[in-house]
Amino acid sequence: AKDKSEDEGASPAADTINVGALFNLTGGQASLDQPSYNGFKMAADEINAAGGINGKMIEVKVVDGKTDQASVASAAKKLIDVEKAVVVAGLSDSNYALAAGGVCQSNSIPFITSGATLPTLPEQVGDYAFLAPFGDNVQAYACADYAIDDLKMTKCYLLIDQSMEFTKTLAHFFKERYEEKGGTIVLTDNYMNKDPDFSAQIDRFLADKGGAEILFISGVPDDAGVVVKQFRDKGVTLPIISGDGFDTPLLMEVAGDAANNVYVGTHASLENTDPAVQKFVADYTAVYGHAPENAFAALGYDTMYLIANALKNATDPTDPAAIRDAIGATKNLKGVTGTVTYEEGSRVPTKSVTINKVEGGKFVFQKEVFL
Amino acid sequence: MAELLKVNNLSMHFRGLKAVQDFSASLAEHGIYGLIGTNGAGKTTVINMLSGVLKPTAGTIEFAGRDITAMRPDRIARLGILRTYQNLRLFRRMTALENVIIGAQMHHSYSDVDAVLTLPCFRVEEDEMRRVAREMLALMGIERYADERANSLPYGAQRKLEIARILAARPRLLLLDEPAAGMNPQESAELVEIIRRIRETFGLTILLIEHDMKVVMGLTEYIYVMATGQIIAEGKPDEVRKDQKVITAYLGRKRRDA
Amino acid sequence: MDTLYVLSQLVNGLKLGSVYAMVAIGYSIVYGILRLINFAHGDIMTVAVYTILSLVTIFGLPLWMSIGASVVMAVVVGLIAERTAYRPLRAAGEETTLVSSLAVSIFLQNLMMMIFSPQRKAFHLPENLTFLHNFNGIRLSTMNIITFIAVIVILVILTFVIKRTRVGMAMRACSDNMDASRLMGININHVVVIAFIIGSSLAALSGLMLAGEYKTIDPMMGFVPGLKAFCAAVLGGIGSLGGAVLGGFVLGVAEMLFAGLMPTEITPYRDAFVFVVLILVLMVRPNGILGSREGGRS
Amino acid sequence: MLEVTDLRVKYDTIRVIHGVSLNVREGELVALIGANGAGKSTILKTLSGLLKPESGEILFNGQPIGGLACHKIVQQGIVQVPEGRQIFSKMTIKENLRLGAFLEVSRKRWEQNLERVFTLFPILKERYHQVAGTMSGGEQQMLAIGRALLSNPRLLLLDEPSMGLSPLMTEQVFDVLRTLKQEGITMLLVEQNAYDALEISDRTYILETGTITLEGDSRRLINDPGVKQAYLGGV
Amino acid sequence: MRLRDNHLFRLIIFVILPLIGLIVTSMNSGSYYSGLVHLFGINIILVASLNLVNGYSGMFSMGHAAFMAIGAYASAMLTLTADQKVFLMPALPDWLMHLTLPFPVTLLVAGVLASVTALLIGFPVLRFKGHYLSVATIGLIVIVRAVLDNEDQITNGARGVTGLPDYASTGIIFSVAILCLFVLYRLIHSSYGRGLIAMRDDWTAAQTLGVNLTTKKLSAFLISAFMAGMAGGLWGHMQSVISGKFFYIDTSFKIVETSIIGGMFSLSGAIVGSALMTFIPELLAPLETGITLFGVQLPELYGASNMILAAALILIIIFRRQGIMGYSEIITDSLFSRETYLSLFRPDQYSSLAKAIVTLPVRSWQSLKARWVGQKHKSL
Ligand SMILES: Nc1ncnc2c1ncn2[C@@H]1O[C@H](COP(=O)(O)OP(=O)(O)OP(=O)(O)O)[C@@H](O)[C@H]1O
Ligand SMILES: Nc1ncnc2c1ncn2[C@@H]1O[C@H](COP(=O)(O)OP(=O)(O)OP(=O)(O)O)[C@@H](O)[C@H]1O
Ligand SMILES: [Mg+2]
Ligand SMILES: [Mg+2]
Repeated sequence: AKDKSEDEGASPAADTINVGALFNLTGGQASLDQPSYNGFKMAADEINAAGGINGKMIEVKVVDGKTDQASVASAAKKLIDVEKAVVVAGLSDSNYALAAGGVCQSNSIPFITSGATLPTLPEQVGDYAFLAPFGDNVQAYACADYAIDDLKMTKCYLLIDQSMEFTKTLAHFFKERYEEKGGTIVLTDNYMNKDPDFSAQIDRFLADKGGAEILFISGVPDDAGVVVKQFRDKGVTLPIISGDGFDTPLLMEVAGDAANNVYVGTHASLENTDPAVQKFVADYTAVYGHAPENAFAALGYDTMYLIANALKNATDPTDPAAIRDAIGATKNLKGVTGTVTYEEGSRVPTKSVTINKVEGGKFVFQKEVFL
Repeated sequence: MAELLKVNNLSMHFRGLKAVQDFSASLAEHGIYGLIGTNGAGKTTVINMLSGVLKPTAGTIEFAGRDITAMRPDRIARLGILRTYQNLRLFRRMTALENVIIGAQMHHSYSDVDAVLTLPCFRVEEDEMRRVAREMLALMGIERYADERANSLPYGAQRKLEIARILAARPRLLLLDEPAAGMNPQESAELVEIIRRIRETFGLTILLIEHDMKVVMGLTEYIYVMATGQIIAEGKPDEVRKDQKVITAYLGRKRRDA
Repeated sequence: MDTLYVLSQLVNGLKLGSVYAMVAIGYSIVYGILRLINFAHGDIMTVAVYTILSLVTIFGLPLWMSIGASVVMAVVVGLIAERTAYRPLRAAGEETTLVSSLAVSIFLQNLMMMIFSPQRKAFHLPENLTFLHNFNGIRLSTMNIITFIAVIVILVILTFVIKRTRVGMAMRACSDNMDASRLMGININHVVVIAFIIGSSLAALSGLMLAGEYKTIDPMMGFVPGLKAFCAAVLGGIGSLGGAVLGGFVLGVAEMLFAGLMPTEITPYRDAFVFVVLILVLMVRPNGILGSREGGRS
Repeated sequence: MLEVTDLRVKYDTIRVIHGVSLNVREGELVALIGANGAGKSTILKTLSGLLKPESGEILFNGQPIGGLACHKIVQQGIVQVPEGRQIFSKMTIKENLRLGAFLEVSRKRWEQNLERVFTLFPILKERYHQVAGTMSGGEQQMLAIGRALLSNPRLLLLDEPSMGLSPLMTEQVFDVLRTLKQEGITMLLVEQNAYDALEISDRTYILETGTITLEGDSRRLINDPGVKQAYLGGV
Repeated sequence: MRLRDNHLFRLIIFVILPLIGLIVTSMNSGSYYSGLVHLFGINIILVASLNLVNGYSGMFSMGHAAFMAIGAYASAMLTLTADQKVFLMPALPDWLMHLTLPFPVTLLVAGVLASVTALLIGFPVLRFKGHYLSVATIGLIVIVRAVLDNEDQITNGARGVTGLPDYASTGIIFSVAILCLFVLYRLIHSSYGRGLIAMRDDWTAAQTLGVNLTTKKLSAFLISAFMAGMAGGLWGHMQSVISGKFFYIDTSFKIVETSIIGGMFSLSGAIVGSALMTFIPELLAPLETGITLFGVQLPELYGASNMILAAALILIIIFRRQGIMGYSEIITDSLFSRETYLSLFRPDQYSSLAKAIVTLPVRSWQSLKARWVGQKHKSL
């Protein structure tokens, strides 16, 4: 009896393509993954409204990973096994993306992480894994280049959130590039995620005689506003630069004017006047009742288009291997967060990095950095 | 009779309070001794020290020629000094039988590996312990409670269970802290019989704390009387009973004891 | 390293410690009586903070009114939890209630997330509370000072209540022996309800202070401080309010001194260090810093 | 004053009191004796509200109190000296006594009562600030009795008050009970020391495995050969 | 006759059904369902071993995840290839770098290392009582996590270790689980376990009956850590990715929670609890992706299943205060007895089983009603 119903289900299924969405919709990661999923779903609706993929509708199958490793792994299995997804996407944290990617790899299903930026992720997981955003190395390099080439500041103070893989990797690459280009890191200090108080670090910074000209803070949204505010409160007016972790309205909401003179290297500028970006912002606001929460919404959105593009170009949109090849062959796909191209053999896209600066309580577009 | 336990000038002080002061006693093998005294005289404290639960402030304890003064309670127990508690201390969530098996298993010889591998020696010994435990329950007349949880037993039965539990551990010296408390005269008369029988069958030495004079006088051969931490009198039951100090401090005049 | 630097780290530690102490004191009021490891305590703080935020930003209520409302809200939530999840289990033992408190915590976290979205939100205190005072280079905000004083004042008041008043006497009696308390004519349910009212109101206040310190709030914000409060209460000695406060301060100061005085290569070990300190302290005093030997004898 | 009709009580699934009826009149001292496990403590616990009756009626001064919350029952003046003492072991003697008078508000009355308890049990005064849990068994028993006296009971339920007390002290406690009786306090006494119980009480109930088997005037029962045989150690 | 006392019923529930389930999943390994079954197996090991400490010995540890972590990293170190290790754990000494052992051996090593950790922490910590011990064990998790996150050269830091080979087959997981259960069962039902329980109920009395508290506590802690270490090894090879984040406080609490729900004082409790906490969340998950109920499309509500689960846990624990299994073991009394198997050939067993099953709803309704009425009566 069971087989029959599956067979019946198969005939409409012929007109749909199941795309697995694996996001941590609850738990600690939800603040990144929910917007991401929203963008992802919105893009799918747009594509379907526009006629789908060669007449076939995309059906987004979502499972909550609950910010829990076991749940993420079993969610990935469920998407592949039960929901019959031909491609799985999602997640904004490398640890979880690695867990999900591993499952997809061993089932030979393409996996695209919409938000994790660990550049070695595809390498670690295998040939079915892709990054939709740029790697941490790229954004860190872009920040280092910008600090030295554009701001002409060669002495830097480095503050690292030690509780996360992302912030540590970012700082690692920043330092690598910065020193390579002749800059010096005068002092390195640490904190832990959600520290309420940075007095110790600030006091140490103030006591330091290295003469830093700029501060690179490798942190995440949780702390962005607080740390900036406290540095400013203690009279540090030097420019501060950071990666996409600081690309959050909280920076201005919490720090207020203190956030001025902060540079953020990120995926996109929502203030970008590019019509595609503005359309995305307007549509998102229309659908969800508020503007995109952060850049991860745009990343989710772009990831769906990346998948759609691959499905269109694949020799057989029901064959995971063909889809994988099609994703790997993506060239110059323009999206909200930049233009995606996978170079031959690389499954991390080359994407430009946007440098924004906070001025008057707003992110102001400075430069698009191509590496 | 050989001397089994020798206590020299034992003292126990709690901060300023001298709960026991210079307690000396000597117990011969196979004797039944009584330890009586006013409330708060320090009797339980003496037993606590003998069983290793409290470390004495001063003094020494010698058991069968060995100094056991600062020994850990479990080692003292293995030497054969076993005790009951005034405020019952049963393993509440175990059945009565299991409580007794805990006592019986003190001298078991199979190792934990034998148990995991379920070797025959494990089976045989387990059965043996069970049998011993049942026997002890029967001896105390509470075998009908064998499979009931210890804390649902009536108070008197719980007292008897405590005795059964330590009997199973093959004691040489029994320290009984008010075993007849909470029993009616009929029952404590039975208890006297049981204790007497126990001593005869197992050849034990017994030190008994008790406020029920019928029990004390009916059972003991030699009595120490304490008040406020010190021994105020000692001797044969008949001597002690007539001792004026004991009467005023402890017995009272109106008693119709045995 | 100059003394001023060390001193300022110490002050930072006290600052952080007073927030921990504030959470811990509310925590241990209930904990002391019921031995309930109330993992939901932190989440009640979250509820209170979101109440303040929504009242201020959506309804434009003045801060002090919203704080009042948040206290009421926290008490209501605390009492509902008590009635539905803790009271039916009162006789069941500590471990069992641990499950229900974890469940309440998960419930509240997810509820908050549904209502307010998982996004972190900025939380602003008025200028006059965040104003920074400079004492010879050591900076403290008005709120820091208020928190510190509040901890001390609340500690003194609660200690008085517990040591000297009838209600306090009843609370201690309940924590010692529930059955005997009932036989003395104490209405245990009342006592527990009062404890929850005090505990939840303090949760609301400490939520405010915590949010003021972090300047952002999110639906999961309460869990870690709740856990730290538990550690502080245990470190200080179970059932002792002064101990809870002291425990909070010890945790805070240990954290900040380690972060401030150690070479940066090992500062990531800060949390580990705090627990090493905690274990060392307990080795010296197995019943907590101010804990008395548990009563009872053989 | 107290009317119990057809009381049944069970623990979980096992019923231990099978329809007990008894009454205590104003000013009376009634004894309840019986072998181990007969259910005496269970009855007292039910009267004071620690246990809920399965069925049956308990009237106190005509008011039903069966199944009421413990503190409501205590408020009406029913006070128990529980089996196993149930002192507050982490609190001092002083606090224990204070808790005994938890419902008694008048300061003067408390002081008077306290004086009396002190004359009865001087050790309590001596050790006023000692933690109760560290007291000896007998001292704890004195504390439990003293604590109950402080609450001005109208009906005092005593569960083996002499347990663990020295002969002299037992004697004194019974003297106290006599005085209390003269003062008009109603008492229900459970005692293993059947002889003393019979001697001091007006009436006695004998309980056997959850049912009352004999009831009557204590003077009469004390000479009853059956009772003698079973409860007085065959004296 | 109560249903759960029926030998045949027990045999079906505890032997035949699980066997069928295992055979089916092992034929189809790598799938979603077999993944869940594997998780279930690992949870059994974790919870049962925690029960030895928390239930039987009366200490209350909340630090099980720390031992898992150590086991997982240890076995990763011994199963990864040298190429992988050069990349992930560059600071490993040479001999370790090139050492690769068969999986069962690495599991044992994982267990041993976890035990060694338990020994180190156990000496100072096991003297603490009650919640003092709980807090100290929470501290252990924090310390272990700090080491894992910061010793980049050996653990690859917070990035974690990836590419653990997929060795955790149904066969090996359940062999380990059954072995652990068996060992625990034997220990608990021998003098060792009785000594533990005695210590739990009253440590003074236990001591004066010859129980050596120090060795008892320490050994229980070590055995439990050993099993948790093995479970950690299995876990790592099942997920293929490990990092400190996954062995943190929430993971530990979940194990504690499962143990209490199932019943800390029972090994079958560990099985029942694990089953519940592994499968129920998966069953609830579809609720939140917006199912269609009676033709109405419900909105997506993330977190709803968590809330329902939380409420369900509270209800369970109210109705079964000592956990679902309480102090009892359903399986053990009869599972190994001849009678159970003989009963297969006795038709009357079938009829009584059928009767029991038929009357099951009625009786459970009655007992439910009794509870509610009883409750009402109490709150009067
Ligand atoms: N841990 C302790 N701390 C302080 N005082 C204690 C402690 N243990 C016992 N005491 C005191 O020591 C004295 C002797 O107590 P002990 O229990 O030995 O008396 P006892 O002779 O057994 O009396 P009883 O017949 O009433 O049981 C008592 O006054 C008691 O208060
Ligand atoms: N908590 C309990 N759970 C189950 N059964 C119990 C419980 N407490 C007592 N019982 C049972 O109830 C019966 C009556 O006990 P109870 O304590 O009332 O007897 P008692 O007459 O006071 O005896 P004693 O003279 O020993 O104090 C006993 O058979 C006992 O086993
Ligand atoms: Mg004594
Ligand atoms: Mg009784």
